[in-house]
Amino acid sequence: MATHAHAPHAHHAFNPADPHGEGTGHAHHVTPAFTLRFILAILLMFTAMTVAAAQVEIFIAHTFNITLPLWVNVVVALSIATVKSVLVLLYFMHLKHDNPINGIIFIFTMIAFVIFLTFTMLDIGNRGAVDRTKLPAAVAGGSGITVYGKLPEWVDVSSKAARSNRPIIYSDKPMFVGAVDLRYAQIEAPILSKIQRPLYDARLQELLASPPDAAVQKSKTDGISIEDACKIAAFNDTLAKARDLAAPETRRLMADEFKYAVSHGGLPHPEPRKRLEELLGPELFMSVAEHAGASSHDAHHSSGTSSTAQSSRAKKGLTEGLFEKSGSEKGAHPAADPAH
Amino acid sequence: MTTMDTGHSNGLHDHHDLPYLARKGGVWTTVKDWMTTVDHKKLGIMYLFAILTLFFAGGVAALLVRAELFNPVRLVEGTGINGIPARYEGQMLGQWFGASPENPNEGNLWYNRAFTMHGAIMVFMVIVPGIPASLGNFLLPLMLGAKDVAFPRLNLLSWYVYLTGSIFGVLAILYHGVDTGWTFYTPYSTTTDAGHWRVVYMILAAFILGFSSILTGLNFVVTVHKLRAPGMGWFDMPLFVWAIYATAVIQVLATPVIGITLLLLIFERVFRVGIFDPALGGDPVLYQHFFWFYSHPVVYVMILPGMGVVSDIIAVHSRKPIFGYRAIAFASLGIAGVAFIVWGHHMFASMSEIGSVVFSALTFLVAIPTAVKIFNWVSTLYKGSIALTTPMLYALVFLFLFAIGGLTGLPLATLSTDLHLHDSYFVVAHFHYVMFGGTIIALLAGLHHWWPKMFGRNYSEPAAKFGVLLVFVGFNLTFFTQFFLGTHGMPRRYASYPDEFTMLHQWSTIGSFILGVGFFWHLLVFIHSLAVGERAKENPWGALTLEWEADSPPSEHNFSHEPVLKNGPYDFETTVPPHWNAKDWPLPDPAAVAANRH
Amino acid sequence: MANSMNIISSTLGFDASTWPLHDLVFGDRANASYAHSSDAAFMFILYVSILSFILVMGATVYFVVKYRRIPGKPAELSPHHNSRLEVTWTVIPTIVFVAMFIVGFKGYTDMLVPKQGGIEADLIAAKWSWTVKYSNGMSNTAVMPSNKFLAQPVPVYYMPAETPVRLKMISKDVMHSFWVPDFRLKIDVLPNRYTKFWFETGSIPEKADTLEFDPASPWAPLNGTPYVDHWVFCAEYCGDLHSEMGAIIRVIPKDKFQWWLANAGSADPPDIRGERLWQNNCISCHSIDGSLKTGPSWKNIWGATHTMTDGSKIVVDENYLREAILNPNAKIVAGYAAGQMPSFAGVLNEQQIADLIAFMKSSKVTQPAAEKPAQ
Amino acid sequence: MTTIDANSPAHHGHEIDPNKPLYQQYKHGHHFRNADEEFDACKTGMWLFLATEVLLFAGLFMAYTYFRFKYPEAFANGSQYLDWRWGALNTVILLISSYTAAMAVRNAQLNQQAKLRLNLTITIVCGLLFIAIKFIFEYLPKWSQGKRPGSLFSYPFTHDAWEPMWWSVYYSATAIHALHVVIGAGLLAWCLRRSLKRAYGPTHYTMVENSALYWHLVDLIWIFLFPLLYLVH
Repeated sequence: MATHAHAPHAHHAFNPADPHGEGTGHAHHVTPAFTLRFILAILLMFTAMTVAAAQVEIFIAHTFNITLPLWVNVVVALSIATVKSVLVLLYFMHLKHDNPINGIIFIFTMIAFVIFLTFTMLDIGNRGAVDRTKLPAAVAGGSGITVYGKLPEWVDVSSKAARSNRPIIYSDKPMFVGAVDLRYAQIEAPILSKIQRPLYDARLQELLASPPDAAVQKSKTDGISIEDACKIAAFNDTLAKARDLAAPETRRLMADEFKYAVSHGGLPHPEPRKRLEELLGPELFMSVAEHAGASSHDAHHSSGTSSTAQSSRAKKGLTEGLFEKSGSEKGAHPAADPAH
Repeated sequence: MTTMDTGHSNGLHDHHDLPYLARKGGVWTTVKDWMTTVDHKKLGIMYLFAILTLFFAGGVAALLVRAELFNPVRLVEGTGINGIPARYEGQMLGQWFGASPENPNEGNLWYNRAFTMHGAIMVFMVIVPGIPASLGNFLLPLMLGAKDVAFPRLNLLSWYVYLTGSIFGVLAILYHGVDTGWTFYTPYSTTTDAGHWRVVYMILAAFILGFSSILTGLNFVVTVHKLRAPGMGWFDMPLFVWAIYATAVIQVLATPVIGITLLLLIFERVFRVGIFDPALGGDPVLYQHFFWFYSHPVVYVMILPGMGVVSDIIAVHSRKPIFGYRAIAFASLGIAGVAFIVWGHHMFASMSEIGSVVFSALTFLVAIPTAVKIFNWVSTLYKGSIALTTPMLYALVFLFLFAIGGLTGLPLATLSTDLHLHDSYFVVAHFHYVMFGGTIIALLAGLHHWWPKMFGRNYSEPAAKFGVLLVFVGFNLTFFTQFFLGTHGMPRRYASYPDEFTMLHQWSTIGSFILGVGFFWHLLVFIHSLAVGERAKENPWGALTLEWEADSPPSEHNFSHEPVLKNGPYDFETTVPPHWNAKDWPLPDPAAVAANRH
Repeated sequence: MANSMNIISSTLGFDASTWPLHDLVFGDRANASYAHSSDAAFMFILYVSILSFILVMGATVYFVVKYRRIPGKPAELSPHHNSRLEVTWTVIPTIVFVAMFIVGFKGYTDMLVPKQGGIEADLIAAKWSWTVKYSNGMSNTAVMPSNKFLAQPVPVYYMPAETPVRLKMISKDVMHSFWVPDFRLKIDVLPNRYTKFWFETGSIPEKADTLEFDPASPWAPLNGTPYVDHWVFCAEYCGDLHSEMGAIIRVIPKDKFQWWLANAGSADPPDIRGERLWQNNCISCHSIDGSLKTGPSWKNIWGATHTMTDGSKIVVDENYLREAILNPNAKIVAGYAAGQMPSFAGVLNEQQIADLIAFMKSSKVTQPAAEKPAQ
Repeated sequence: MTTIDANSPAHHGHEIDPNKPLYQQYKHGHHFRNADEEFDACKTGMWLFLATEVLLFAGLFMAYTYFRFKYPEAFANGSQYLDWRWGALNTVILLISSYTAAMAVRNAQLNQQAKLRLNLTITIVCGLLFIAIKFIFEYLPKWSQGKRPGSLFSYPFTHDAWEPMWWSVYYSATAIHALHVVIGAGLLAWCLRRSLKRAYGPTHYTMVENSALYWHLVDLIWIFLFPLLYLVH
């Protein structure tokens, strides 16, 4: 056979131990025991730190009544976690002395991870971001033929506008400005727990009876009806009030439930029961209690038969079920109440 | 390409040098041998048969769908679903499976099951594993000059995982099939068929098949990194290997997400945890993000290996060094990278405005490397010595169909036009041109190209070429009409349609049956070849990549000595193909070649 | 750069309906103002695609024929790569793609931003039908389909011609997608949040079909009205009757639409129509369960005796109620402020006022629903 | 994972010499050039597998992020139902086990067979301890009080309508993590069993290395789950 071929591609000096010049990796680097112990110590220390940070926040919140914004807590906790994980990766998982390809694999994994989170939140964080009432074009419909600033003479906008029956809009406003469609959807049928519902109804009555200036102002700026503005206000007030009611309850429950549950086979504690009864008033409390007792299994999920006719009927049953559960005629949140 | 040793091909002193297809004793021994083999070649062959079988199953479902749409409406007086007197559609499928005035949905229900089965089988069981698991498994180590993939037993495990997944899928079909659509969109998929497990089986099938895909990809990445023949640098690899490598990277990085998605979907159905269920506070659009983060990259899992196959075939059959080797190689990696940031274009109709705009802009990025590849293939033909063999014909068919598929992708990436075309027959036609006209056609091309190597027998060229004709005509008749259906407003997944669409639908159905005949024809050609086909030469096409070095069919351990690379995969100008003499494949004047290089 | 963007964006006003191949691809039913820019974008892409396809395939066929294999003759020599060439065919497509993106983005903003004025309506999707609720509480009608592909009665949405229409859409069960091919727009209808869809109906051509109802039907007055129909499809797979989930947007002249809107749902009993009106107009100020709101509660209002601010007593009857609706500040019930309630003259017609009164007489108001918890 | 680890002398059909410890009899896969290359390949394969595991959990972190963003109240309340002390205890346990796992690899490299067994045992015990705490002191009481995911939720004293979503995320994430702890413990148990036969030593300890890597990943995930579920509020 013709073995004398000119071989432009085979320019590697061939080394049997390392045929690709990739290095066999320093696979057999032995990490000193001291390093491992030291890393463990640091990791435990960081664990203590992150716990302490959270406790400190709770402490100042309850004594000085200073509530830090939510993100502070998140950022602190996550940055500590990141440091810890990097230590584990470098020393426990030997990335520091390993064949670089393994590290590269992990980096690409992290990139994919970050892409997944950021791009998904990019969508979910911007729903209803186009505020239809704030665009200069809105009056005319569509973005029209928007002219930002001055056009050169030779661009004949008007005739094009005439031909395509679209308006000319002279604008310097940005295309996207923040808006609250998603919240309107919630306002139409506010999502409220058994405790929040009466608070909300009461508050809404008050507000509707005499709409506060803030609401009137909001209705003007957002171009919504005063009633909607009141609903938004009532919704926020309710959340705030429910939170205030919740805080002591929750802390108390958190402290009690574990030992009580273990000793009493998981019965809810009578103490918080009493306090909640005072809180809600007897009849509402009764409704809550029996509601909570209700079975959580929906008819359409009990194992049925395989016949298609039956299952299609089951489907209809499900649909109706959703209707019954739907929070309001608008049905913005079918089955809004989770205690079902 | 040539090895250190010479003329080893027929030395049968060691049982390792038997052809891998050779039977070891009786039937039971042979069956046991195949069921427990860790030989990448046998696994590749088993994958191939499983995939082709499932391909025919999915094809039958598709023909049912098309037959239904030929004339879907046979109105019968009866009682409508509201109990009021109404006409109901006793469709063909409905009548087969007992639609009645009391149960008028039946016809549509069976139609929905048919297209769901078609989609689920074709995507999860055929196209995704298609080329990598069958051709990839068989050829990758051979092309790298390795004895096997890096983790042979993992490879076997992956095969059995694939088998398990497919069995679950078949189970779902035996339970009358599911009607969720292959995308399992919530909340429909979590609420339909309430109280029956068949949907869970189907989801489970997809979940398990995902694992098989992960293990295969993992195996291939390590193989390419560690088991290249001595002297084979990254840019001495055949482009098929580059494509498989890019594919494997996507498989490893994207598939786990569908794993967790389907897991949560099963929780959703069984426990109603509510993460995707709006009734409980979840969000169906979140499900779409989860789903498409996998299912868009997986589109490139489907098409990249096809591109690799075509790159190799075009170079071999026009005897030209592939034009712009590095450009094609990097384009593969580029596509693999961009694949992860464009999934949102499946959701323009349900996503936030800003998200849509960003994803639309990013989506166009995919078109650039794709265009580059096409240009490179065409210019490889320039001044070639082109033989219109069956593989080459299929490669050219691929070029034709894939170009249409790619170009029709542009209006789907464009915001304003996509809002009209999304979920219409335009989309159906588009992805069939890419998935079918791309992947399946490339699989056929590769199958015909490497058939002599895999089974050691030749097929009848004229018969195969007739098959090409049938497939080409049938395919275009089936799917080109659907572009017009889409732009005129025919929605996807409809069991019936307004009268104005009748003509186009009927042409499409006729085409689909021609297509079916074409594939049946190919099946006959293959069976004929296996039965009475003449023995194949080691290197019928005069190719230079390492797999042609081995015998046809290859011996158990591929090469009796580890081959060492002497020249690149496409140096047709300087190298006489292995197993041939200079007079069979005359070379141009070396001086001119050297001049041409610089 | 900004200026060139400016020029591009301001030259995208094309009406593609007259361009070659347009009718072959889309038919001639394009409607709504943004449909034209969408079509223009598509045709632009189509022309570019056809051109490049011809180039690529032409070259392929030419090479295959010209350089077919001749046994015993090796391939001619040619460069293995050409950086300038490769850069060119990377850059040119990129530029074209950027242009496509801009065109699409422009059309997209047209589709997003609704025109003010016109009418608003709620659209409620459920398996397997679309319901449109108009601002006065009336909802759409349904007719047996003339087109044989629909087996169910198909909903018909009457819309006024040459008017912007804004739909606020929500689904009751699974995901649906509201698609009007003639408008080139589809928006998904989700179960957990509102999505919006707007369009501006076109004018009605001279030789349009005309409505023909059986003279006995309540719609008889509409006979002879010219109309234009647009198909509505559900584009998001939603189950058994997904393909049955069609509807018709029927555009009729404005005045006819006003008549229809006022008389829609006449089939229902008056108190039901009245309840709808109450829900849409009065509920925010008038309860029917006795709870206090801005205005007097309607609980047991029929035949009750109200004391006015001036001390006079009035028995609630049709005339008092009609006056209270049309001229609310003439008489103010004691304990309530004047000037709170707007006049509904011109908002509610006589028929609707009668319906409201019928509702006030009905058992719903005289024996109201369960008490709310004490507040 | 045993399939990634190519160690079974029988597989390569060559006789076992009782005088030599098992790890010295190990012959690397016939398709690799030398044991080093095989070890490297197996490790890279393991890292790729870990990549898939990370992205598997990416979905759960995504769900957490989204629903925390959507229902901040519910998540604030929800995390207050959890007792950070159990979380912290479990974190410490996992960190220690991670340390012993790393030590086990070291022992194998240095042929300290007794210590290898000891460290492997400690690691497994820690894993089981983690599971025990999780189920007995966290899942059991919460579940029995009706603090359950989604539609199963029946806790009477909710302060926010969306607390079921919090529990859905909590149970999905921790349960899948717990499953991984069990798998990891299983792998290490396999290592322990083989190490009784002195199967691992300086020249061959692939399985120990890979199992340890897997165990560290489980630890890594928990390092993030702990603050997100227990501390952030």
